[in-house]
Amino acid sequence: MVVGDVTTGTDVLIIGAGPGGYVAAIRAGQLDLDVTLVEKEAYGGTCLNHGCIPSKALISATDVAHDASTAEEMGIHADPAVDLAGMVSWKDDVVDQLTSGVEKLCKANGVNLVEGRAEFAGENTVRVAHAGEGQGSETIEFEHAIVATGSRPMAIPNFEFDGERIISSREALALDAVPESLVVVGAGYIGMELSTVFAKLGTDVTVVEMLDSALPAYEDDVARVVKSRAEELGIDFHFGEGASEWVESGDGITIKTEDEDGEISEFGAEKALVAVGREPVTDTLNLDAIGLATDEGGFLETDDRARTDVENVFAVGDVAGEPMLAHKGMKEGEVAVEVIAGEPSALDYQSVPAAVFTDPEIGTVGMTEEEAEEAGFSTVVGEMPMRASGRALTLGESDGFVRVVADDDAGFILGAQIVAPEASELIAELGLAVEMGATLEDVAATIHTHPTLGEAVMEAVENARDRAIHTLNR
Amino acid sequence: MVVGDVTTGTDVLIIGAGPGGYVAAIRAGQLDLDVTLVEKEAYGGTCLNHGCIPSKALISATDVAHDASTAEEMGIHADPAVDLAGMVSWKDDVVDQLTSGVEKLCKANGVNLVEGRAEFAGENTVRVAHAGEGQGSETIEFEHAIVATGSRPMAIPNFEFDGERIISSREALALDAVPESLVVVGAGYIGMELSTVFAKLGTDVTVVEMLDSALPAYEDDVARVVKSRAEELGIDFHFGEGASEWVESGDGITIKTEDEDGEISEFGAEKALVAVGREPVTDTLNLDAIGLATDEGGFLETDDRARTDVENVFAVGDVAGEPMLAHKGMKEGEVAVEVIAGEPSALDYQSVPAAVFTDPEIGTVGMTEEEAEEAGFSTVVGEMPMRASGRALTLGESDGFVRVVADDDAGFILGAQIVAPEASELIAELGLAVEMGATLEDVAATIHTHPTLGEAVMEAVENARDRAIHTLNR
Amino acid sequence: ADEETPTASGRVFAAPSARRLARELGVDIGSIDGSGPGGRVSEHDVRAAAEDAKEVDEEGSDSPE
Ligand SMILES: Cc1cc2nc3c(=O)[nH]c(=O)nc-3n(C[C@H](O)[C@H](O)[C@H](O)COP(=O)(O)OP(=O)(O)OC[C@H]3O[C@@H](n4cnc5c(N)ncnc54)[C@H](O)[C@@H]3O)c2cc1C
Ligand SMILES: Cc1cc2nc3c(=O)[nH]c(=O)nc-3n(C[C@H](O)[C@H](O)[C@H](O)COP(=O)(O)OP(=O)(O)OC[C@H]3O[C@@H](n4cnc5c(N)ncnc54)[C@H](O)[C@@H]3O)c2cc1C
Repeated sequence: MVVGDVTTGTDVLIIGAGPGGYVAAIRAGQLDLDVTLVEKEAYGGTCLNHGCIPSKALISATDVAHDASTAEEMGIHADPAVDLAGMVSWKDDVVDQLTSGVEKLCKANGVNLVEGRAEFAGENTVRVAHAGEGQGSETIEFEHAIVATGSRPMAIPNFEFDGERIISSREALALDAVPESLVVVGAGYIGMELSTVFAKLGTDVTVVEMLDSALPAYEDDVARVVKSRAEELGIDFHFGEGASEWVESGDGITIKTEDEDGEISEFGAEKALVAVGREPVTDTLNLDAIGLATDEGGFLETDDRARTDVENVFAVGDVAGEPMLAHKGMKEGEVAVEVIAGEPSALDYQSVPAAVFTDPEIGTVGMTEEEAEEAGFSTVVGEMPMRASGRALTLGESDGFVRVVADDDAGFILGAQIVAPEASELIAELGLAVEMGATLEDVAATIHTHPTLGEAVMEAVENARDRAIHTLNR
Repeated sequence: MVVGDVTTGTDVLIIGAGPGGYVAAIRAGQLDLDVTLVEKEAYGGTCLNHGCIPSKALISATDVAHDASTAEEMGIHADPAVDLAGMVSWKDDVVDQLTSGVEKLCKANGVNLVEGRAEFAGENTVRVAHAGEGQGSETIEFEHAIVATGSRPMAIPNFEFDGERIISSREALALDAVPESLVVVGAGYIGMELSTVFAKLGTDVTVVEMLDSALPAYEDDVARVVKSRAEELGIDFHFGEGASEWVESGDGITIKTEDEDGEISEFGAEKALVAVGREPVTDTLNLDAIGLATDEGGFLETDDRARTDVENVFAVGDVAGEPMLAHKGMKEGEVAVEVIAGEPSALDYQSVPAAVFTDPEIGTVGMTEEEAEEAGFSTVVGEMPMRASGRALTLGESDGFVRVVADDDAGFILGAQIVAPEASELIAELGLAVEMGATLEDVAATIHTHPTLGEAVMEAVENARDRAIHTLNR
Repeated sequence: ADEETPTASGRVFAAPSARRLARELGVDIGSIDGSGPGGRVSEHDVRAAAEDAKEVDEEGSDSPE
């Protein structure tokens, strides 16, 4: 033992206080387990500090200004001035409220909080190096460990993050002035959400994407609605091109891209935001000490109880693989701890819903039509265009549609794809439907409040039964 | 037969093309019934022309301007100018799109449309007087009739609607200038929605309510959230007072109110909006001709197939009683027609959800705690305050809460009360839960997207199980 | 049992509470013929299946070795 070291013991040791880790810790406290949560940086992890929350805060605030400035048709004449530093400081307040809330909730549930960087030191021990020089370190013995160290932005060759010219989402969410121009590398959900924010703030946004469409993880007709709107906002898309290098030029930079034929294009901009994906944080954990290896992508493989190959070690959240979404990590955190406590819990959910907070939003759950067919279902599909929704028209936002996919025999709802205002909220009902094994008839028979966007869910379901009222059935 | 009369026949005759009537007509067309829909005024009825849709359009548009003008904290500085005439004309466009959509959908589904005022002329006949002098009339023989004539605003003694000084919601939704001051008589949902709109537009609003609270149909803690916000918007409430008379005074009017001790107060205003309730339109139908009588309130009593006491006559929508809500009427319209077509349909739903589009919104479904106890359930209740919702904070709107009521034995969800941003949408998931007989565990086990307001539904459910993560469990 | 499974991919349609109960009682929910619409498995079906399994077990242990 190193001089100055303290050794303590804990039943459940959790590394990382993001959504996966802190939810696990709170649930452990609720189940009266002796639990210790180690965090090296900030309670709430990526999600609360540099991800979900700050991005949604800026998206919502930007919309307030943008909506008012584009509402002449509604009889509203406004020319809002946005002070980005002010907006970011408001966003920081929101983050502070939530992260200090997480800390308080942990304490109230009896979680031991340890600040520092943990790495495995032996089969049942971690060493935690406290931040700051001379702050020493401690060794903690554990019965069970939960790895919840999350992910970091992936860099691409020649585009090392410098926080100034080449930035990741983290810096993009903390700028104090609106850039005049921005190249966004990657049209995944993070790239698209941020492109939309900056385009609405007046930045000249160019999106460069290696694949051939925006939001390539989504079906064409879903992604197309978002892309069209983005183009209306002035976003310039370049598909089939990869960013290859950059140089300083005058006040800004020039980014070079290359397509598959080797053709080079150049884009000038103030900054480049690289948002090409995220990679798990497992390389800094000294996993060898517990005899655990990652897969090729650096992820930890887990079973349906969130257990890794090492019996008493669990992995939750982004380190445990796709989908890298906060709510997936939270569920895994709960299950890991419940399993440790001896409860009959398992990761037996049918689906992890996903949302993209673009304009309009996307919300999906369960299978697409194609996935359902591949899984061997004979499917029936129903759709409702938002332009036929009374509520959408009263909001002045009628792009998009609701689609439901069901099995044609019994009518079980298998999945849904929504691209519409509030799609992130509308998907909740269909998430419950998928988990419950609800049928088309179950949702159709449920009275939906008028006038709401949620009626479009009912109409899509009715359309699958050839009984939609507000759209033609075909 | 009167000279000039034409007699035609129809299988299903529907009187009134509001949500109850037009939905019935479209479903009848889908079921290949020979159907005729008679409307005297405008397709879509009260709801599309003077109710749900115009009110929600003005609420949403007003919010766009108001949100921007109160977002300094978010770094947004704006001073929007609202041109009410422009806003109302945009609203009229929305209404036109929807009403012409209804007309098209009726035609596409093979519904015979007849314009005119219908009244019963015999056991199986109505007479339809066409609008406009000399336009004549026709007699239509029917096998089945569906009465869907809706409701009209109730007047109070001494406050006859004149459309200028003493107005109903209909005129309030069509003003071409923002009144400087307005007395709103009645703090029910229509009064509160419109008070909020005008307060946000800058009108000096005074609400006079006979009972002792705003939104008296709702639980105290639900109504209180809306009332506090309304007071912040400058709305002045006077409870326990009834409007007794008014006089012209200078540019405006003076409204006198009286409390139960006979004490008189006076309020000056430009106009008074009387929103004390609505009464069914059944007195103009010559119901005697088919031997049908209304109850004391003028409503038609119906059974669980939407049938009146006269075998081949159905009643749907506001004429068929509380709750006088569009979606209740639509469901009744569907069921009436399906019953006529010989389908095994019935009004067997557990609950009609309801929404109030105030700031914040209210959404409710199923039973309150008190109602559940009265019904003999031993209950368990869970709550989640919106100030603990990450998504609510990112929207800058964190007033309110989600409450769920469940039975304590099996955990069946019996009802929910939400007062929160988007409450009208959030209630949909719980509506499905109530209809499906879902348990607390079912909703808790369903992964909810982060960060969404819908997570508060899950947290409220978890709170009922002492397992909420983001709020303390007590 | 039916050779033709009613659902593709061995997917079982059951509420989360029924799925949890099956784990708790140690029955394979995939082997239960649900009584709900389309064969949806209810908590009641799970309990019945667990009872059946117990009976088979008990009969087994009662029978002379
Ligand atoms: C811009 C952006 C927007 C996003 N938007 C959404 C969204 O809307 N919805 C959604 O669901 N997801 C979103 N995500 C993804 C989401 O943030 C992640 O899925 C989520 O944060 C994963 O949670 P986690 O607990 O696995 O890890 P993280 O949140 O990454 O937390 C891991 C924590 O572990 C700590 N840590 C790491 N190593 C150690 C160590 N050795 N010792 C001690 N502590 C350590 C880190 O400091 C960190 O606090 C977004 C991400 C980004 C970047
Ligand atoms: C300001 C306001 C806001 C509202 N907001 C909401 C809301 O957000 N959500 C909600 O669910 N409800 C709302 N309502 C209530 C909703 O409008 C009614 O519940 C709904 O319109 C009832 O539908 P209905 O088909 O029964 O009747 P109506 O919509 O009233 O339609 C009846 C139709 O019958 C016609 N008619 C009447 N007599 C005859 C006759 N003799 N011959 C031919 N035609 C005739 C009328 O012209 C009318 O078109 C609101 C109401 C108001 C006033």
